[in-house]
Amino acid sequence: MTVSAAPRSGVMREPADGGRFGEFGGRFVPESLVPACAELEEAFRDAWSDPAFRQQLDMFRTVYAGRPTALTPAWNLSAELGLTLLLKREDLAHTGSHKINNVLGQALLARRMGKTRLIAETGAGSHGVATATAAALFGLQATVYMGERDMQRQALNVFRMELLGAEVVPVTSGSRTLKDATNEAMRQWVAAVDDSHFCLGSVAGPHPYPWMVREFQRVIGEEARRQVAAELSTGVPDVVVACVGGGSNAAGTFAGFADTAARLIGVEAAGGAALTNGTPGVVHGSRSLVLQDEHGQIAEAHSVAAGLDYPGVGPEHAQLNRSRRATYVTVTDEEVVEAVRRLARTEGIICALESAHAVAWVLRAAGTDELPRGSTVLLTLSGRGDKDVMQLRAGVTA
Amino acid sequence: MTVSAAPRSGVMREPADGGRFGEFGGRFVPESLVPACAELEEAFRDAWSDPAFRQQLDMFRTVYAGRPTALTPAWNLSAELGLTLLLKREDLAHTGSHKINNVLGQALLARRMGKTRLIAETGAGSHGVATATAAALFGLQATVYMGERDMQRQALNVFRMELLGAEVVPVTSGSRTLKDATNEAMRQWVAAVDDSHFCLGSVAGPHPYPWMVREFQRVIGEEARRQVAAELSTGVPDVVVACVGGGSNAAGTFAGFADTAARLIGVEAAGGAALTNGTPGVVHGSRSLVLQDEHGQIAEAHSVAAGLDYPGVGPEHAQLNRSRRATYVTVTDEEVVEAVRRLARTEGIICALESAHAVAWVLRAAGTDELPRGSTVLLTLSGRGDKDVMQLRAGVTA
Amino acid sequence: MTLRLATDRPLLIPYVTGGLTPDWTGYLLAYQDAGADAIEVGLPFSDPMLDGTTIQQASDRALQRGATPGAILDDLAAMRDRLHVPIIVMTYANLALKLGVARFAAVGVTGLIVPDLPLEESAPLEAETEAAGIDLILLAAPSTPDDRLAEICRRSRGFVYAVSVMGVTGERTTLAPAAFSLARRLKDELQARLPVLIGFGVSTPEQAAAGGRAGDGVVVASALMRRVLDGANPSDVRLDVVALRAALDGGESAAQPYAEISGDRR
Amino acid sequence: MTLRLATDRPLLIPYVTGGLTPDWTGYLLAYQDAGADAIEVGLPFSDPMLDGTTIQQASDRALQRGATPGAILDDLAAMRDRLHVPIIVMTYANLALKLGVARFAAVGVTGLIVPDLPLEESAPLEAETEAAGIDLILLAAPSTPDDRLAEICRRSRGFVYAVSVMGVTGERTTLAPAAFSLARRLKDELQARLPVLIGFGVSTPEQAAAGGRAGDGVVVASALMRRVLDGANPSDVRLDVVALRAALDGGESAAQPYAEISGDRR
Ligand SMILES: Cc1ncc(COP(=O)(O)O)c(C=O)c1O
Ligand SMILES: Cc1ncc(COP(=O)(O)O)c(C=O)c1O
Repeated sequence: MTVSAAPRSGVMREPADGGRFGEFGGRFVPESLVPACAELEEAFRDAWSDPAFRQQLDMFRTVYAGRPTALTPAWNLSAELGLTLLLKREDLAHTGSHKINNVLGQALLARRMGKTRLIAETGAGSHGVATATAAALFGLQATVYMGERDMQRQALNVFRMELLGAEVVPVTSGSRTLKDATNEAMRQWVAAVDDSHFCLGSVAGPHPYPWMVREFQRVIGEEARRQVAAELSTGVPDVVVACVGGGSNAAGTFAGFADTAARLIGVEAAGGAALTNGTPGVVHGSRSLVLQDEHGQIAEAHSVAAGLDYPGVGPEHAQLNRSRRATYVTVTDEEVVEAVRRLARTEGIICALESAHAVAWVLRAAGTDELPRGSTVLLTLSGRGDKDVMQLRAGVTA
Repeated sequence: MTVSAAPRSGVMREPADGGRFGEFGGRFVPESLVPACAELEEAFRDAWSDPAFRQQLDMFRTVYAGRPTALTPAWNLSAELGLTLLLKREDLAHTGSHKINNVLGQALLARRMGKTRLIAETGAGSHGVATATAAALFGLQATVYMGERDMQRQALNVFRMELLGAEVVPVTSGSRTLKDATNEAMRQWVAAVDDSHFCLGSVAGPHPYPWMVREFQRVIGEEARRQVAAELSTGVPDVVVACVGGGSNAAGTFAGFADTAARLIGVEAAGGAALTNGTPGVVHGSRSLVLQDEHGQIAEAHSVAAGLDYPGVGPEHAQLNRSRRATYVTVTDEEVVEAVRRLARTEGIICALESAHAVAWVLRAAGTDELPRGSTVLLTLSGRGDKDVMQLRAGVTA
Repeated sequence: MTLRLATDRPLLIPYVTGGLTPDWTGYLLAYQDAGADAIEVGLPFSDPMLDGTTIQQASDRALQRGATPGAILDDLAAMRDRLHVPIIVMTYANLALKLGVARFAAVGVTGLIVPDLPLEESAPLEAETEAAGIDLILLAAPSTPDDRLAEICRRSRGFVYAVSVMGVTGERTTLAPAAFSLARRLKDELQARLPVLIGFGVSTPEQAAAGGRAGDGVVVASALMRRVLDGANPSDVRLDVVALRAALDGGESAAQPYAEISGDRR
Repeated sequence: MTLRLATDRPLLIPYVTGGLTPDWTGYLLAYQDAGADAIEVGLPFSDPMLDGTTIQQASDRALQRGATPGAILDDLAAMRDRLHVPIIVMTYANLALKLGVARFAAVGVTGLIVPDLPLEESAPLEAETEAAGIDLILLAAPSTPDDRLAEICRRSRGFVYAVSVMGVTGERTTLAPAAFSLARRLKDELQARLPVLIGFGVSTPEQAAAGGRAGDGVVVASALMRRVLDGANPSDVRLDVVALRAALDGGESAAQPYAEISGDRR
């Protein structure tokens, strides 16, 4: 991996002052947290322009997390669908999803800032496991907040976090899912800003998180860009597609192709589609599109994929949607479960329910105007399905 | 990866005629299977000396399975133990263990031979999942035989295989574990040799399996050799260690270092230690060391790790043991569970129970004459622990 | 009609979650009657990021009862004639921005607190509230650096809300030392032109008295809401506010600013 | 004293799993009495790779009863005076190699079948058995190519065991066509100097008769063991062997070599 100094402006480069992406973004946090956010922004800015930091991060990505991840042509599915479908294999990254990219960056940064503890929220548990992992590696403590309902759905990930030495704290307020875990993590951060870094798991939250997390995830898109170029005569795919929960794997992927002619498609869960069904609002520290009722109360999301069960979305996606640089679509739980099966049977890859959203869209769109025959598609497979197997099995035998 | 033509003789090169490793090995199969074994030997010999086949295999290893896998220094554990411990990360390979290396090779070979179905035995399920995966990828049918007891212990892997389109057949004879599944797979192979390839999961079985599977796993050792050379000033580690069930990950690893001064250590489960407690015998098609009673009845093995729950071992290991080129030791279930925890907490890596056997030996031996302070150690982490998390959790909370 | 506060005694601003009980406006009258200088009314939000368990529970209960921001404001409008003390609405940015300032002004609200709207984000609302004659009260925290603190003093209206602790709302066994140093920085070093009210965790009369001495008064929320959640009716809670009032006014020994209360009720 | 077999009629070799029942040697007498030309005695092995469900079950049951190879051979030694037909031991390589040829010879065994010892592995045992006066009977399979088949004919002793099917032991509804072509290859093309016995799946008198016409006789195992597992005692099973004998000897119409039996009993 080469150390590239990102240009300061342009699509998917540095946000405008205050962390603004058009009218979205910002830093809507209690005054108590403003200094911590400012300190973090400063530290990130400093680290990100420090070649030594980048080299160190690259080293951990390579020798520890297994990057670069493979780019796998979906040979059989491509033939069946009349496409060229290329899979960016984040499922092969250590801990089983793209979440490790972000977490290694933040943990290194936290260490650089002298913090001794990571606080994190988690939905599916992928980000929690990744955080617990990085904490173990760097000798930091980790406290992970997880909705009680998600803890039941993803019991094995809870155990994995504990095995890694993290403390997992059940969150019993609100809908007892990711949004409530995020509230609780932020509350706890307020009380522990001195020694703790809030290791947020997606491109949401107050500035600098949406920008910083996207930059840490940019490696997906940059690697894919190079790998796709070697694979396709056109150099760039017609379509780049990724699932969107908070939007970090999509943002990291899109970042590698923002300056190309590739169409960027984000796929949301039908039951958690902030970009499709949301309205502007402020939650978890930034202004974005949010699922909310007419009074402004945040709605509960509902998805078979715990990692997409989130009523908000990263502010940069709201802006990419507004500016029409990216298009956002939804798929249903049924399509998603079917997509897991189809990919398993055709390519021998059991992907995460989250990632299967992107696959489901390709399955539906292939051969239509949305995705004509002969298209070339880069799809980010954000994670592996091991964590979901128990859930799928229960659903399938039920 | 470069295409290297292996020299025809030398330690861990081609076995003597008839697949003999000293007095071990051979082809103890019913006459019905002799032609199939001979055909397979021929086909393997032909493919393995065909650069096109090797290139194709390398391609799938790289773009599909995620090779080369990382070499990760165990920074924290090394410091705690006063060693340099380097981990060869087969846990990062697609499907979560080294088993995919072998299976990609055999599936490609089966396709080349015009077979349309893979038959496999599995213990932990890792090999079964890998086989189901390769079958899906190459459009082959897969039938996996699995002991009924193992199906209970590894229920999630059963579901994974089914999701991948494989048929999993419970084996209810004998101890209802791996050895019985192997018997059953061979029985079924007899009845289906024409269109089916028996995709054996370790370096056991009749000639050419022990040789062929070791060659397909050699990639572990060869990659590690190059990676270690870049990491250590001495070029070669003092000790190379891997767990031994049938012995394929150890054989593949050792093969990369057989011609060096490195000490080779294989770690068996105390309850399934054919090399330590076995006597010469014939089982599953070859002569090797076997756990058996005084009458020659094969004993049941007992290990917390389903993948090491096997009373036999690959014949080449029996010979490496006999010639003292490699040393074999045992660790207990308790040491193994503790090793999983220790590695998780220090390095953020949850490894398979099987792989933890190698870790457990390092933990015990470090600082003793067996493994003095300052030693450099290459340890093959054969797989990830996701499959074991349910079992560990049950054990830990019980 | 912006916030007008007494200047001759330590200020007491008790809090109530709007819509928490069917007769919730009864608490407003009780507070007024007990000597509140102003009343803070919370509009319950689904995701109260800066609130501890007590206010979270109060918000959840109100929402479960079907409370909506609009209905709460309507209730306030209906009370307008009977309330002489200023009403300050506290709610999170998402609700505040959605409702709009005109809506607050229309029901006679004279102050607004939005805890997740720091300086960087508050300018538009500052302008709107100013135009509508509402005071947008800004919060200062123990972690706020000096330059920022000065800016907060400059831009806040009505009073400066000094958050006593790095943490969320909720009762605490002692008033945090940070409260005293923050109040000192605001009053002594910055010579704040506005009253400095200490809030978050003021739980007992002793703590209120200490807060009143360190700053210009206190906001009391969780301690009262805990009582209401436990079943206290307006006249019960009135007595609590009377005790707070008395302590603030020096009617009671306040020798022990770090007084213990039994159990940590966070 | 190697295997001596009749040459004037189709041969019948019934099988029994040693130690299967407490009175298992009673089956030997019943077989002899019913006209067996030799008897195959299986030494049960924990991992019977080439056996179908019936023989697996028989082996498991014998092992569970505590049968050991040594005790079975002792039982045979005790029967020596009462048995006039040759006894052939069939077992897997691990047991055969462990026991050693001398042990078989000592109890009067005259033939040995080791199904997982193909030509590549059998030379040492061929030499040892030859020296001990025991016939090592080699197996041929439908998949065996011509050159190998010739080698098997050359090196086998006593008879050539023609495995009728690509599969494991076990009853089948018909005698596989492969049995006939294998027998033809052995007898017509290779002009085998030894008797060719067809085994694996010979389940009914009709199948036995067909096997006897195609080759020089049959080995019948699973069909008899199924009966024993179902509770048949020696005199019951004696009648089955009588029927097989009669069919082989042509005392019964054998017009239907592919006769159906009810249900697939594999
Ligand atoms: C595998 C996987 N993919 C995707 C997501 C969604 O996150 P994001 O939208 O930030 O990529 C998650 C969240 O847990 C996940 O586990
Ligand atoms: C992760 C893992 N390691 C090791 C083994 C043991 O196999 P071998 O000794 O052939 O490497 C298994 C078998 O299932 C396994 O799953």
